[in-house]
Amino acid sequence: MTPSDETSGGATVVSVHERLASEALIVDVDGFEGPLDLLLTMSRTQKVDLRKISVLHLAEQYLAFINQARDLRIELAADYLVMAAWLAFLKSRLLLPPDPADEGPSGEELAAHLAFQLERLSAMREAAAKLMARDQKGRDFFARGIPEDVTRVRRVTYTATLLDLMQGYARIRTRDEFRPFTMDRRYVLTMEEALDRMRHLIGFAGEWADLTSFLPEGWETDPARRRSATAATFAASLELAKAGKVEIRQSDPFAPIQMRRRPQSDG
Amino acid sequence: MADETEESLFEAPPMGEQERMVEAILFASAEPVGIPELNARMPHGADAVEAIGHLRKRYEGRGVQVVKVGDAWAIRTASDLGFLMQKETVETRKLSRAAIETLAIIAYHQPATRAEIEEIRGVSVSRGTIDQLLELEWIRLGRRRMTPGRPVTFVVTQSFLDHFGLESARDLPGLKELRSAGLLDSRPAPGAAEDERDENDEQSDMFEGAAEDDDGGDVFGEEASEPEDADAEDER
Amino acid sequence: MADETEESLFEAPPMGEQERMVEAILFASAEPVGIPELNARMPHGADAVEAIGHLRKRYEGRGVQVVKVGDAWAIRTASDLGFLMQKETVETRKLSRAAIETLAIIAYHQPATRAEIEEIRGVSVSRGTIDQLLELEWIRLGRRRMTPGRPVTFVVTQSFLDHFGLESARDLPGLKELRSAGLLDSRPAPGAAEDERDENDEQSDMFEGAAEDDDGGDVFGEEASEPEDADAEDER
Repeated sequence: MTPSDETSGGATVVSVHERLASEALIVDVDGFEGPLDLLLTMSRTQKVDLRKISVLHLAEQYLAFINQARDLRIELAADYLVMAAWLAFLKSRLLLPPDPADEGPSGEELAAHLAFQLERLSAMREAAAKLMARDQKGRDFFARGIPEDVTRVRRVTYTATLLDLMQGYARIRTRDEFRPFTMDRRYVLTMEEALDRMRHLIGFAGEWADLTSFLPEGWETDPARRRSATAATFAASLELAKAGKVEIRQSDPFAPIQMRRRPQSDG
Repeated sequence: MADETEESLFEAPPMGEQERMVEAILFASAEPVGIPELNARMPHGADAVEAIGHLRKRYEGRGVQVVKVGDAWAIRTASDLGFLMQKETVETRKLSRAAIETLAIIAYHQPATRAEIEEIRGVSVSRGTIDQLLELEWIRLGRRRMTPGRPVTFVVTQSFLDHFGLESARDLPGLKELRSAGLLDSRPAPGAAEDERDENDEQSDMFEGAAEDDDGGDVFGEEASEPEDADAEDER
Repeated sequence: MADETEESLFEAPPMGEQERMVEAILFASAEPVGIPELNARMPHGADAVEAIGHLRKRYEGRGVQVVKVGDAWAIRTASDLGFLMQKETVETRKLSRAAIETLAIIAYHQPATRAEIEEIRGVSVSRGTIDQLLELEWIRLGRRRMTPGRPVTFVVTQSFLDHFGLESARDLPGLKELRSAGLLDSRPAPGAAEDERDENDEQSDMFEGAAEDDDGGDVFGEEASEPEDADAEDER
């Protein structure tokens, strides 16, 4: 798909003016924004409505340009070369009679699309120019120079949901139920009480007697009461032993604790 | 000086145009603009003083005013519309736990004195908490309790009912309902079942009367404990 | 809705007062102010739309103008008086040709994907170009295109409209002519794949609705092609 022969043939028919234009394009190749931009600029040399442009002519122009650039050893970006290859293909499509076996789009369709792309690019450039030509803020019209800032007043509102409320209440009531157990005197015999009681009783305990026998009436059966009474009584007996009022003995570990009044003679 | 010759050379724009110009300049300037600057910026022969006079009149009674700031002129918001330049941002916060609990106690036990609230909560209630609830208009002062010291009581308000979507404080679920709804998952303390039932009865009695009776009731009425009976009847 | 009850509850200020209020608010703001904000800042029951209508008429031919910017309103100096404002003129950074063309393509084809911009310009769009336009707040992200890859789209912003004195993207210069010439259709390249054509159909439909529909629309909404029907009708 080397189009060199046809191109050189075509190149002979382009006018001097066009060749000069092409050379100017080559010098300025960096100034183009890609092949489409270059093609659009070239199409201007046809001096016709873009809709009536000769795409074949344009393709030849472009290919000639690429060849010249190659001769001048100008580095061209890959997309310029891709466009050249595509245009060479398009040109062959346009020149050769259509092959009925070929399923692809016809040369005319491809050419029409290229013409459309050029026309659209051109239109968008004009639109861009019109847009920039409009009155612009800060240049032609102006916003308020002393904008008065909206002062923000912050107000805090508090919310709570019904659920919060109910849970809050539930929390308090639950806390009541779990409140650290204030000693229920019904189940507690304090050491003071036990001591009081022992002081009275000990005068009658000349013989060894089990600690349990000193428990108050009614405290021996209920386990909670018995536990409390036993502990208090034991503590009270230790207190009395310390004061030299009683003697305590225990034959084995866990054996019953026994005590008796300390014989007067020893005191 | 050379004014007269120049005036003949340059036709000053009509006063209406000059007024437009002053209007635009004052609007767009970042600072008040003095007469000399106005004259310098306007076409030759324009009279900023006169134009400002007209403009000032034109803005009389409008939403913005042409005002003199020192030696210069500016356009400012009419002073009566200053409120429009404030944007209120409302920040919503969760009520504190102390406040919620205090509120809950008042709602369930109203009318409740501060001492009662403290007794139920087990901690003292700060002045701030009560004030906050008063400010929110969720509680208000109820009747004074006819006990020594005549302590003030607190009751919940209509705003409270509105906020919590209640028709009356008696619509608040009782302890048993809270428990069956899973809001109160503690098992009743052993042997407390009896007490609890009593408490609930008592409690529902307590707040039934309050919401209605305290709305508009006379604050220092003597019959502090009277309305409960009526309500108890309602109940049956 | 609840409007009627509310109207009876809150007496709206007289229209003359409402006009003053709108005047004060628009004067005070350098940025366009939307109707919802105006209504929110004005007293209950006020009708900003009607008040603006009156105000706009009042300022016809004056040195400053009440202008519509997208869905919002602003006061701007009359553009014939720009020459008085050398002092206020802000030197804007010169936009590159690529940026200007990209902006125009987005404005006329919006919502536009990067691929579409590149197809129209025939070159790839550098990251910096899009960034610059985003930074100027002249473009923003629109809805994702519902095509394979769900590419992001770009649309122009209220700041863009404000800067170029446009009421809406429909008022872009030459838009109608471009459309009737078929230059805003993105015509498929001959032999292009099926799905590409679908995308194109959708896109040309999309343009019409875009300006409005994308303002405040949800950016990644699923119903990319839904609102166009109504707009297509407008168009006829």
